Amino acid sequence: MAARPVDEVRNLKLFEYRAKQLMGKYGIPVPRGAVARTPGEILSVDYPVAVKAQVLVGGRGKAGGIKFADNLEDAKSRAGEILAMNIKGERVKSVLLEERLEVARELYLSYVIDRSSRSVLLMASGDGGVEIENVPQERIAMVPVPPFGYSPFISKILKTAFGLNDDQSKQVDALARNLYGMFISEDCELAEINPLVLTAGGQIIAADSKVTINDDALFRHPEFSEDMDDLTPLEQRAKQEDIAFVQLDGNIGVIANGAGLTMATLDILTINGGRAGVFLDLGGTDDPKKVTRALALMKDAGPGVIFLNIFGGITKCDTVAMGVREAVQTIGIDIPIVARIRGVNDDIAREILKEIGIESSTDLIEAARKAVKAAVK
Amino acid sequence: MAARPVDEVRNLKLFEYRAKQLMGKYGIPVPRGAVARTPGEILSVDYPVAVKAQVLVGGRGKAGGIKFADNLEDAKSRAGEILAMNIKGERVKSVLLEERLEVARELYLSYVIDRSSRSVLLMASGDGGVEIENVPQERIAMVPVPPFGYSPFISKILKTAFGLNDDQSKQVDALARNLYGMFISEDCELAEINPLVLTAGGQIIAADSKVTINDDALFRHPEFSEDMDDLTPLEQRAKQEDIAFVQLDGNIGVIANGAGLTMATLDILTINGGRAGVFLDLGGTDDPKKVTRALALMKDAGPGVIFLNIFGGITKCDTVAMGVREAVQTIGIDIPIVARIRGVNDDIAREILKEIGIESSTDLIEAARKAVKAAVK
Amino acid sequence: MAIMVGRETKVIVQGITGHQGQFHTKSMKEFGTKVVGGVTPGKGGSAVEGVPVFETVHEAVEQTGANSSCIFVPARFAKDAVFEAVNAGLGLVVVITEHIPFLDAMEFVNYAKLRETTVIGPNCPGVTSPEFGKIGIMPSKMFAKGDVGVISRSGTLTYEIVNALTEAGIGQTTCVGIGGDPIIGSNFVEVLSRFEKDRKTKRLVMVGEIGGTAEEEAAEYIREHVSKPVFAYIAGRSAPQGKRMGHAGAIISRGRGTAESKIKALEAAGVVVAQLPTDIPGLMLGK
Amino acid sequence: MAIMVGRETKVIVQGITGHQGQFHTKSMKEFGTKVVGGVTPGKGGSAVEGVPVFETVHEAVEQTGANSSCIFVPARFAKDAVFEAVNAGLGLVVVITEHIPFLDAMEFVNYAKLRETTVIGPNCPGVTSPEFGKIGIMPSKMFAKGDVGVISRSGTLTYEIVNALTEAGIGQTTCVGIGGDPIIGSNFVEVLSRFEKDRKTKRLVMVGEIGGTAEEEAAEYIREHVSKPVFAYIAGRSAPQGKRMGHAGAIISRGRGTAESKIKALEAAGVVVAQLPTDIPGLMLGK
Repeated sequence: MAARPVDEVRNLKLFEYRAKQLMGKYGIPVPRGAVARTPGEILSVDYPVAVKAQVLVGGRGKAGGIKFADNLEDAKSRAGEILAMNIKGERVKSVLLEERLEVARELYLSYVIDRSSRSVLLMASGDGGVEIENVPQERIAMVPVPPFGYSPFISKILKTAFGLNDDQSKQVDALARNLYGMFISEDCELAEINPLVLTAGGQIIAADSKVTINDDALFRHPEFSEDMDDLTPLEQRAKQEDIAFVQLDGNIGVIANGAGLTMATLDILTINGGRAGVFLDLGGTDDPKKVTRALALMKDAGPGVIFLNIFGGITKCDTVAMGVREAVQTIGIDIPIVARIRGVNDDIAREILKEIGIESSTDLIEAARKAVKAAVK
Repeated sequence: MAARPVDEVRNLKLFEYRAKQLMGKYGIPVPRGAVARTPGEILSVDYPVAVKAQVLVGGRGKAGGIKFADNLEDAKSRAGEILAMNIKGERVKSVLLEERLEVARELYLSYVIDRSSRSVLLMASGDGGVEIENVPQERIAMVPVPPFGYSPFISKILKTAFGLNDDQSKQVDALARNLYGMFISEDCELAEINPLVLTAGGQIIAADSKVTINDDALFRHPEFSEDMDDLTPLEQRAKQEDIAFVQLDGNIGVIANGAGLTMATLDILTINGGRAGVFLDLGGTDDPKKVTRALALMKDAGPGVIFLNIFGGITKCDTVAMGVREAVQTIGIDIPIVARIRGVNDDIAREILKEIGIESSTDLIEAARKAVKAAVK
Repeated sequence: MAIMVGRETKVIVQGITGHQGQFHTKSMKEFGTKVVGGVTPGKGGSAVEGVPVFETVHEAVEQTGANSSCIFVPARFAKDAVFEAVNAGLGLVVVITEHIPFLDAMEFVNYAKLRETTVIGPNCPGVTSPEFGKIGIMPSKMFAKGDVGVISRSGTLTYEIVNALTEAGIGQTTCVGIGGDPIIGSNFVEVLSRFEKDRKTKRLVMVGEIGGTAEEEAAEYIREHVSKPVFAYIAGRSAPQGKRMGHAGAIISRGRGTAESKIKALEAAGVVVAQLPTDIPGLMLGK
Repeated sequence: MAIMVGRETKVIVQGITGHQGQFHTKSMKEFGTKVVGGVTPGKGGSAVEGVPVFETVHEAVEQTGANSSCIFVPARFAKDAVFEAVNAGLGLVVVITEHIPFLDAMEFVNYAKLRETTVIGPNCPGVTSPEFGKIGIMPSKMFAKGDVGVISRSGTLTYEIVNALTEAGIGQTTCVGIGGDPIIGSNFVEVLSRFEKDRKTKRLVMVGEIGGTAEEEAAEYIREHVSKPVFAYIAGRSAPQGKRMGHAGAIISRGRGTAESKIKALEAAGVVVAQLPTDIPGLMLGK
């Protein structure tokens, strides 16, 4: 089993402009707009215009990542400002220049994979906008879409939830139906429009869009390969190896197998006064080379000590040990390794590690304490 | 509730040539062919040709309804012979002239609405041909199609059931998938290919096709209105009135409300030595005019006595009585009427009937005996 | 006790503003049923027979706490109406509407099963528990409280038999008209299993018809799982066979489906099968 | 007794001719599991580890009387494999395959529910009843017969805990790895309800993780329906929050989903929650 990075499910996040391109393809009304990577790329747009930082973190507006401009020169300088920004640790690489909408009302509409109901859940509220998660539950309609597809009754629920007239309701119905079509066809994990704007002119438009694609379904959607570039180089390498890799702010590098064990390892280190700087979940593998590559990755992440915590099952302990030996002998791992090895073929594994000078324990707590001590040095 | 005609579900049977046109539209390979209503319509076809009576009853082959011809003259005279035939009471109105296939194997494939599994049931057997119902159960694959659609695994089952090579399996898979598509899109109740022919040249072709369309879904398929002409004029009138109407060979005309009560009425008459000549189920109605039209229909069917057996619920007894009075007073019903009236407003009904000289009973057995006696006279 | 309709039952009527919806809302209320709301799109905010009308089932459920629905909407909109009711989490949905396309019924029956909603019908007279209320269109007068559970594929014939039972002094716990369509939400077996578990129900009456194999399947179930005495009537002994087209039906039924087959199967399972519907009370009283 | 895997369990392996399929067929057989057949299209007629290979699940079921399946087929074919197993009427389908698209999992989980097939997984280590056998990939050595039921979202962590239990002399009735994916066939509540009914199972161990609200839902269920003592560990107390995108997740979880929320809910339901996975045996022994 491969791990999910902590509490997130596996997904590929699309930038707003990509999400809107996708929605446009499915007939969902989005504002006219253009994307630019440098101010020089901005030629002419309809003014007034909104200049929006393209980042994947939330809270962009509050951080100053959205500005407005009335003419070309203005747009270029606003874009220049935003492109120089770093929002919550994420460098802004592009801006979206978009027509400004005359907003009459802000609504909320999303589809998401819902664990509890095991369905695609539609959520809709007349109280759209950035603080939607604080709107009381009873003012958000939550409808698990029947597995047989979008059904006409949903349109009645949206009409009531949004408080729309017949014409607006028709627009919303078409939009919600198309968005569901997109969600299914593109293997989304989330498709969110917030705000969904009712303009002064009575049009319904997706003013901001968030879309994530289910990573495991990417084999059906090769066209998203270009959208992978929000990962750091190390993260990208990890992804290619099918290794869950998360960078943290401590100095112990954790290598474990399985999401649960990986998280439990963090818990044990924390309780014993240590802090992980990176963790790396081998998942299930029978390939020593994968382990070797994981160690190379860990070396480049540069923690103070590596804590190897393996409970052998699918991933046999000797497989891991062979991979470690290969890494030590060919790449050269200059960081101390503390190992805790249990499970299938742990005796063989301990022998192999001993040969290359790594003492291993069977006791989890004992090993964790040793790793914490080594990290403090 | 409306009744189904005895043990049949509500359906519209298509003639073979119509079924094949429909299948062709969905990409299912059918033999080249042309339909003719008179020998004169036959111009030129590919010889040798099969001339096939277009009837809806089974056992056409044994009854001589399929003949072969090697040239135009031959085809015309064979067609003339068949067009003069009456097969199991059904007059032949048209013939289908079809290329003769070089048959290597005869297979069986069908989809049908299945009550037990509440699904569209696929049935397939390598032992196709006319006697398929006598093939042992274990040699017929029965697969309830998942409600989410035709699934790839079905193709493997068909390959095994039919004993096909890869190329044949591909053909059958496409055919079975398309046939399922047709079944759903056209609201079929049955879509059967028997035999499904594997030709000497390795082609898979639907040699004979039976399709019935679910009557209740005809509002979605107005194009089938032209296919209604296999009904007798009385049946057609009944259908328009939403009255279940079946002609039998006795001389008591039964009018009842509800399929179950109608059938129970036949049972009671039979046990008491009577035989129904026609029965007519009013279904649920609150319109006296429908009752009047039902009596007009019954008059034209011409039984020796009319046995009116009503248990009032949705259909109130006084509604029925008013309809009867209207029929007696305006159309003039010259056949004796024996009435048994129970349920909602039966007292009012009995008064109304009394006014027009019809004595009614509340006791079912007593009334049935009276009707049988009247019929014998 | 009873099955399906009990003390906690709160009903909404979908299609309440139509002719049938209005009439039967009144009748259900008069029978003592808690009809708490109705749904007709475009008529939200109005009232029928003192019952508030809502735009959506979700709204009706939120406002009234309804747990059951009775559906009268026209056939072409019925599928969506059932979907809406199931989606809103109702426990019991009674579909009175007739002439619903098979594929529509199949879809809503499947959806209901997925979401653990019991569907009765379509094309059925509904469910009546003389002690607690009725959901559907059964004539109110004929019932009496008692210990007999009635399950029937036929509408009018049910009335005939229930009426005969009541006249003979035999009351009922619940009468369930499962509907005569090929695709129905709850079949004999499913309703039998509920009656078997219901302590108040001591005896069962089952009304079948020719066609399909539901009675044969019920017989098998009765033999293995039903401890209570069952009395049955199968309509259509003397009805003619329909003109069947194709072989598919014959393959499925394999000789079953006739009155003879059903009666034989039921008798083999220990069921007392009446020759005429009106014979049932006498058989129950041991006459 | 045990749950899911018992004396009557007969397993087929879908994808038996692959590397994993072969390896675990051997391991399951060695553990005493009745592996009666395998399925790999195109390889019908061959044999793996003395087990006959069939072209289709239907054929395998007909020939061997199998009632359970263990699925190793690659992710992109997994949905169809589960559909086939469900269609063939199997009672239990264990899906080992990882990286199955959510929508595929959703569809087969729905289909299985409709046809009353229990699905465990996907992305799970399977089910092991030390007394009767194992379906899946759990290492065989660590189990011991006993009275504890184990349910876990995590694979390796389960091994860690089961191993610790066995070393402490605490045996198991059944260990169920429900899988870590968002969409799984059987969740905590569904497996808890089975353990609650199983007479041999006296105590329960539940291993959860941060993310989703399954543990909170389990806590609610335990409070109302589980009479047996439950011991739990929730992994991820000190794991960082992922970068969440959009508001949808926050609307659904409403503050739940964290280790704190889960632990609080479980403790409120009377569950003993361990700080570390290795603490569980001690807590069970009252140390």
